Amino acid sequence: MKVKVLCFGITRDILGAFENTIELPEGANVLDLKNQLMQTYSDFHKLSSLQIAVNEEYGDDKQILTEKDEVVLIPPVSGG
Amino acid sequence: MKVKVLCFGITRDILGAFENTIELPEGANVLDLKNQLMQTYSDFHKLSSLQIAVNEEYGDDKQILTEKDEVVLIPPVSGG
Amino acid sequence: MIMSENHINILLTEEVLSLPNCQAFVEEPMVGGIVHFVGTVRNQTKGKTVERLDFEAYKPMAISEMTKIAQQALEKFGVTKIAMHHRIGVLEIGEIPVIIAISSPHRMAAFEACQYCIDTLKETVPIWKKEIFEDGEVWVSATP
Amino acid sequence: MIMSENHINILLTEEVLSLPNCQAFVEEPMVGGIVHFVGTVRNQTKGKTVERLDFEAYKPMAISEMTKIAQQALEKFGVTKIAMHHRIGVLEIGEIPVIIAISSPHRMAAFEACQYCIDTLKETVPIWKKEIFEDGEVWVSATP
Repeated sequence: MKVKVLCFGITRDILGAFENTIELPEGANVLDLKNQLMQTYSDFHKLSSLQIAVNEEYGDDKQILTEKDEVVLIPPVSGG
Repeated sequence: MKVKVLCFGITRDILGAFENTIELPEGANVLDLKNQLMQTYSDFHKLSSLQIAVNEEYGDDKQILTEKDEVVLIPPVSGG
Repeated sequence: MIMSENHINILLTEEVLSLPNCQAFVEEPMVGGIVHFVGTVRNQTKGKTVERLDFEAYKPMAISEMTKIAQQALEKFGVTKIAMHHRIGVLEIGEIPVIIAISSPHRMAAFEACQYCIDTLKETVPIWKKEIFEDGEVWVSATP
Repeated sequence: MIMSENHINILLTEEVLSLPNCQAFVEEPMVGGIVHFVGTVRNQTKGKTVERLDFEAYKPMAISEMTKIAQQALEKFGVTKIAMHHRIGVLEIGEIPVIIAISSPHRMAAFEACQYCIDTLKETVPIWKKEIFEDGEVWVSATP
């Protein structure tokens, strides 16, 4: 399946674009997405942390993704 | 000696005036003034505390008073 | 927490933030103390001169996370009203990226709730800032 | 502590206090966080309706005690600037008797210093308030 992934902060610099389409096996979960990103882009290993938001909520590793989800990469936040 | 004593807050209500002249023995200290006030005005016994400022600083009980000092009664403060 | 909605004012904007607006929102006759935290852009970080900051946010989620923090603070500390305003875009030295205003019958709860809100905002709200130096730029906290 | 004078702004006045003025005094390029405490007149005390408050001060000593507190806070917490404004006279419900503004490179010190200043002000500064009720008036804290 093709999942649309939005990238903020340093993750946009790593992927090179804000909006990206990532090919994942049907039934893949958040952890699968993280692992695939780590394999494809070695710069992800440098980050202090990486969270994935699914439909505007922080998702845990086991959350299953679908093509309809809004998936967002959340590198370490630094508001305030 | 005659010491001029200024009264704020509830102490003004007790003495009945802002500015008062109190007769004290030569060489009297802050504690002597407190004791004399307690004897003369029984309402002082109701106060949570009574401090005496001498020339704009809190005075301790042993501080000697003179006629030239600015002596001020400081009942419990409640600023803010 | 429908009830709490009238007690919470969240703003995420590219416009200049207003301390008087935050103060006005949290004022109430039952309130005895108001605590504001005002963040300002510092001219240096770890001894290096900062020229400006550039803030970006994942807007809908930043607003919902800020709202959650305010709701938690209302419940946890029993305070009365909370305004939480965050600015995004390019900010110069001395400008204000964040204001958190909290009112309460008693001041201790307002101090504690205000610290809780700014600490938690910096941990969980999807907002990012890039420090812009004379010779480059860095996403804050991105790497260890 | 001559050096600290530029870092301290003390005001005792019968005029309305200004939060923006306090904010403006403590702003500095090296500052990352500003904490304000704003006291407001509550409409009740121990369940009884308050109509208004009447504040008086032993002015010269109130100013010198406020200055001492600010100097202590600068040294104790390493904060940058402190504005401490107190109003006297009759204040209606919702009006502001006190503002304490503190700026600091790091926010924790500003929160701690602000709490220290308001706590100490309420203990040592010769200012008194009378609560005015529908049926009488009481000097606050005068008796146990």
